[in-house]
Amino acid sequence: MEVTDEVLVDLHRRMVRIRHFEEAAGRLAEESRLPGFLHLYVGEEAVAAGVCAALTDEDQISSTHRGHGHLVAKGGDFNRMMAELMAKETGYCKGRGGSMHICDLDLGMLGANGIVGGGVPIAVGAGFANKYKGNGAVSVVFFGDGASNIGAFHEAANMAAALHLPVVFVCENNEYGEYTPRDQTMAITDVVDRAVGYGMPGVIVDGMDAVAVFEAASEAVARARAGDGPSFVEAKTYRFYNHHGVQVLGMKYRSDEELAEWRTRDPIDLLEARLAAAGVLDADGAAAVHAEVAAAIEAAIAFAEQSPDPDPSELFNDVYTIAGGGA
Amino acid sequence: MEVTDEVLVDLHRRMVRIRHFEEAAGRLAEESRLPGFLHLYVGEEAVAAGVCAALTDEDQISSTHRGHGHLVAKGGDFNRMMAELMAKETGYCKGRGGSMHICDLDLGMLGANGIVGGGVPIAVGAGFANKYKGNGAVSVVFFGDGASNIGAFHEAANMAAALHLPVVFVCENNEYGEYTPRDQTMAITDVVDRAVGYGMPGVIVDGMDAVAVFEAASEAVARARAGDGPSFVEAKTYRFYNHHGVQVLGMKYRSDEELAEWRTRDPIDLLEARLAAAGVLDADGAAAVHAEVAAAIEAAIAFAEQSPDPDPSELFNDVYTIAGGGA
Amino acid sequence: MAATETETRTLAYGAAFNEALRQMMREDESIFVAGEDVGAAGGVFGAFVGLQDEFGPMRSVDTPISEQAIVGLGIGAAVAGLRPVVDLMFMDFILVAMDQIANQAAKLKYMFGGKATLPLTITTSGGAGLSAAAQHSQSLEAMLCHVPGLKVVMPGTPYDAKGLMVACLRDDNPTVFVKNKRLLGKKGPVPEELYEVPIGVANVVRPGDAVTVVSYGRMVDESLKAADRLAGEGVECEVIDLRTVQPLDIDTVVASARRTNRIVVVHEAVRFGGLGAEIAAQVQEEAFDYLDAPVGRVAAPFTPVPFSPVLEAEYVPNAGRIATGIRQTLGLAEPPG
Amino acid sequence: MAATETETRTLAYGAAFNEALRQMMREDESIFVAGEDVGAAGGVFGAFVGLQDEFGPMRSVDTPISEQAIVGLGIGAAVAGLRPVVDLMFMDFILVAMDQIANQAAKLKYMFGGKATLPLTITTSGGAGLSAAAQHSQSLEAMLCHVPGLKVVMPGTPYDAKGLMVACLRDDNPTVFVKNKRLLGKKGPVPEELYEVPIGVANVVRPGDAVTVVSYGRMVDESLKAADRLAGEGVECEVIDLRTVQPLDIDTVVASARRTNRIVVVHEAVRFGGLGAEIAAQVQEEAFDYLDAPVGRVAAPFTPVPFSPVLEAEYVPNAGRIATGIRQTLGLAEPPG
Ligand SMILES: Cc1ncc(C[n+]2csc(CCOP(=O)(O)OP(=O)(O)O)c2C)c(N)n1
Ligand SMILES: Cc1ncc(C[n+]2csc(CCOP(=O)(O)OP(=O)(O)O)c2C)c(N)n1
Ligand SMILES: [Mg+2]
Ligand SMILES: [Mg+2]
Repeated sequence: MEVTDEVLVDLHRRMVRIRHFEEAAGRLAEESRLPGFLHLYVGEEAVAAGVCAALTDEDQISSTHRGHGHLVAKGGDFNRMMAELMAKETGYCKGRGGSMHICDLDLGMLGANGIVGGGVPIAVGAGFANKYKGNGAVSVVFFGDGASNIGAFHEAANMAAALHLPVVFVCENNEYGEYTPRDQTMAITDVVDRAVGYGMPGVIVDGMDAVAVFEAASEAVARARAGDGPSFVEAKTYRFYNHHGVQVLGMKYRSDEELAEWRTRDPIDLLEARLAAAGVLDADGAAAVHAEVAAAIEAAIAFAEQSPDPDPSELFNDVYTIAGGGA
Repeated sequence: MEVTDEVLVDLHRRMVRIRHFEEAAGRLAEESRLPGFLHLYVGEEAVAAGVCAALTDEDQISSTHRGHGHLVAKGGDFNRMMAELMAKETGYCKGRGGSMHICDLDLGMLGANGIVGGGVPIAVGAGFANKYKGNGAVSVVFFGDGASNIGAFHEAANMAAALHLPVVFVCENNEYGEYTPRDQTMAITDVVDRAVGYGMPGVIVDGMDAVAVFEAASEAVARARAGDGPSFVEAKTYRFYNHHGVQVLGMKYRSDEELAEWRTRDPIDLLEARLAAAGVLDADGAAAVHAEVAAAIEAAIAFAEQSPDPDPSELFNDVYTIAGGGA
Repeated sequence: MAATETETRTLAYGAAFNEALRQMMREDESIFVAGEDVGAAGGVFGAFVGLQDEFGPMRSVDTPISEQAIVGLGIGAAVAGLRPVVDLMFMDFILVAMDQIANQAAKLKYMFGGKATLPLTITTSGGAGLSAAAQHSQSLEAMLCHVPGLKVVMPGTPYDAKGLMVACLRDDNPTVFVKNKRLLGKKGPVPEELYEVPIGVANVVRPGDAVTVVSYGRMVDESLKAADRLAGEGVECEVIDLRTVQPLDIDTVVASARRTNRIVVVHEAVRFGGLGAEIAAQVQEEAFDYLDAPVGRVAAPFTPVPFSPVLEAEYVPNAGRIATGIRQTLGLAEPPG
Repeated sequence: MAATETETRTLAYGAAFNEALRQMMREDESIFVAGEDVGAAGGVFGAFVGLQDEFGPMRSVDTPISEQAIVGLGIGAAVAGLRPVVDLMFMDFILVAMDQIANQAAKLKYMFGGKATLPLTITTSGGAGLSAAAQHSQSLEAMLCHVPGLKVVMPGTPYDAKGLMVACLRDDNPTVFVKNKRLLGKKGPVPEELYEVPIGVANVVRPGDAVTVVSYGRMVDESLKAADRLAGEGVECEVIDLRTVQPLDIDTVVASARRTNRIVVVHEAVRFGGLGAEIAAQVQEEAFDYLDAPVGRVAAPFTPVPFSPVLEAEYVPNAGRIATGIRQTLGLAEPPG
């Protein structure tokens, strides 16, 4: 797709929405207002935004344990997302899934996943369904550098290639799996080197540059839509917060300098500079977007807090689909 | 290692021993004298022979469901092998494992495996132990083209590379997984293309040429011994019999022509021609080897037939190692 | 059913399974099958023969050797609106794909607040008796039955093989259909028309008053043989074929046990932690005051499945050992000889 | 033990586990640990802290995210003569590695005619109660206990965490050591010297005559709390901590049940097919004439583990529900209010 001014503005808005949602979630977690684990996407916004801007509502994505950003980028509703993180009845999963299982099937977001690599075969299955139906839709797999070491990823990537499915593999290479650096867990620097082993084309893109991600993703999606099979996009990125929670400085596994270095390339700052330079959106315009999104977040928090907890009887529902009573 | 006349003669003997063992096993199966499944190695002898000739008794190998050839090449005893295939008490596994679990830990043969890819992580574990002990030993993983599509292979290959272990990955690419041709199950022609994704050096070798396999294996083993990490050898080969059992002609999944074509490159014929040309071993000399091995096979069959079945009480032994009573 | 039997044609268990698939695939375009060698080769046990010829390679898919991705393919396709059938060649291989089966397929709907629907059927072949050794002979249903979200059927007759497969294909939940390898060639009456055997309903295959024998899969035939022997000794066994192991038709079992006051559970799986344990636990709870003897269990010993035919014969329950187990529960001595 | 308790220092459950590993690694050069984040980071639960500093990266190995290869690494290294400890971060992840655990590690020795010895310890963390949802909260021990060749321990106290870990490290078989996530910070008396709590021996943690309550892992504390409440109602419960779930110390359980004539089994795992079923089946067999009531079971309902704290509180058994279950088995009415 062409990088029009509308696209630039759209990319900016998607990133700002992710950033504010994640910052708010982090704050709430610090205040112990969110139960369970929390894996924040701050710093990696350009990847989800750039990829999802290249998709239609009919296209599907499968996500990871770090899934809020993907859902927001795909059009997720703040209220239902925040309510899910707070385990409320009004949440996307009625409070049963939480951060690690958040999803919106209507938007084609097939779910975050608590199992590293667990979502990869599922997205490939959705891709098979798209080919089967000939509906022209594409499915995208988001996965991390660490996830590229697990068997399910390998099997599913090869399956997509063998069956020539309309799937795009997007590796979010943030250089770490939890607290272990990439060079401890693989002997390669670029995860995309694995694409050749599946017979897929692959590219490396600057994961802090939303426009670059958008262009690479658009190309891969176009190829898949055209029936030319799966491809692989590796986005070099970095998470600004800890593996889970928000703590950042004084970590043993990565230096404050490394973090500071990456922070100078904040994907939102980079795009806002470009928008200003191109005269598409000036500082005030950007600030207006932030303000609007911030207000929506506050509203979502209020919505979530006012929402009721699930009724205890909900514990027993939806284990099975009851014939007649639909999904 | 250098290809001396002794090496050539050794390669020939190893292949002849495999061929006669497998032909005999096939005959016995046709006569319903062997219980269970039987996956024959006929046609692929050059791979096991060439690789194992490059190993010492301290080096380990892990095998597949098609494991007789690997055990014979590693020095397996005909009597105990034949007895195991006949499920006798004198067999390598006391009749508890059979063809799919045949092993000789004393020879470093860590076992055939009924699970495709199941043996790959195990050989990598043995490689880790070798590095841990600093004993200079190397472990070799035999696996098929089809096995390269399963998760356990991927995880173990990456693990070996990440931990820089003395392991050699030997892919026996016979172009089929059971009844499904390679091009249906992967979008690549050469499995070695996967090596780059692990950061391993890889080579393709003619799997019908025992000398070529020996040379490639020697190099990979030397690299591993020197502490330079794992590498990947893909041997292009072909099985002359069906996936299991011996039936060959009139198969739906592969043409008689294709089989005939490959049979013109029988690895034993090729090496015998070379031996004769080089004046190392003439027709009579080769015939003598065949005769000697054939006699040993007959003896092994007799040994196995005269051996007792396991005592029914054996059913309950060796589920656990009993403290005091050793393994 | 008894009435129709006489009129209906006989078909082998494997062929009945195949017919259910074919007839349903004709009715429903959203059904496809995928797995190793299921397409062109028709499956290593012939269970999928002819499907690719009739429905083409898109609906009869040969996959790589990738059990996790095979199940995942089914999950994703099901969530996207198809009705996939994915095959895992041997039941032992469910362990290779257990994350996709138990952490993904079984839980998605619940975790998603009810949103996802997974009309997914996983087919596989279990059971011992072919000298296939420890990794190709297991009966692992107890592991699957312990996972909320799954349904598991294990037919013992050609009639049920067809009817239960139809039921699985029509069910909107992840179901696991376990064929027994040694029953594939077994012949029996199978109506030509499409019919359904409801999931979760057991079948009293032999009425009796002295003792209840509960089984499923291939052990039903062995239990019936044992019942014949005991009839010769003047003991009438009531034999129940569970047909479905999750959900369990415990009402039928308990009702029978309350009448006979004695019950024995028979299965191929190892005794410890097998389905017999759950049935015993529920029966002693529901029929405590009716039982004249402890719930008996006849099952495989706590060892891997051995290769040797001699050892395997000792391992797998058979009519003889079942009869012995029944006599023990009845407090009867073994007959002379 | 009771005697030493007073003198000995107190230590947290997780630290006791860590101390067992550290002391054994000092004694035995062939022991190493491998897993995700176990090295430099010391494990996500801190259970492996300090080991890399003391023993170096070769004996405290950070691995890729590859559960199958992690377990396989342990199997191969064990067969080659080392004594590996491999960690699977959450018990839910055993399903990702189930083939290597159940088809390989558990069966190699048997399939090889006794040749292989596998002194392998698989460590993991199970249990619910942290709002970690359906894929990070499971108790899957029943699946492991159904596999011949494995031993499984689930300590409920710091003392047993250290003593059982020592026993696992000294055992020549594949053992699975299941920490309970919610017990990691629990403090208790732990002798500084190296000691072993034998695998397969249960512990009567509270004597009583009215009813036997059998449990393990975190549910032991909840059972003791329930016992306190019932003591207030004049009912003395005998509480048994199994400590090891495979092999099961059924003799201790049966002996107690024969004395109290009533028994309730408590666990976090779902009820259907859980360990309570096997215990109930064995007890009703061994103590049939002694039981005044059916063997009771208090366990999780047949649903995945929910994320919502409100729902999870309903899901996981606690002292209140255990007390209710015990009263039912005793035929007592619930106390007013
Ligand atoms: C099968 C499995 N193994 C381990 C974990 C624990 N875990 C959760 S996130 C994570 C790191 C994932 O790294 P990566 O794929 O690079 O994603 P990132 O967190 O960097 O975004 C690990 C090991 C898990 N959830 N599932
Ligand atoms: C996990 C698993 N899936 C499927 C099988 C069934 N199976 C046995 S051999 C085989 C084909 C293996 O192909 P390849 O790896 O190329 O080895 P080859 O038989 O060609 O030597 C299959 C699918 C198995 N044993 N294990
Ligand atoms: Mg990462
Ligand atoms: Mg092959």
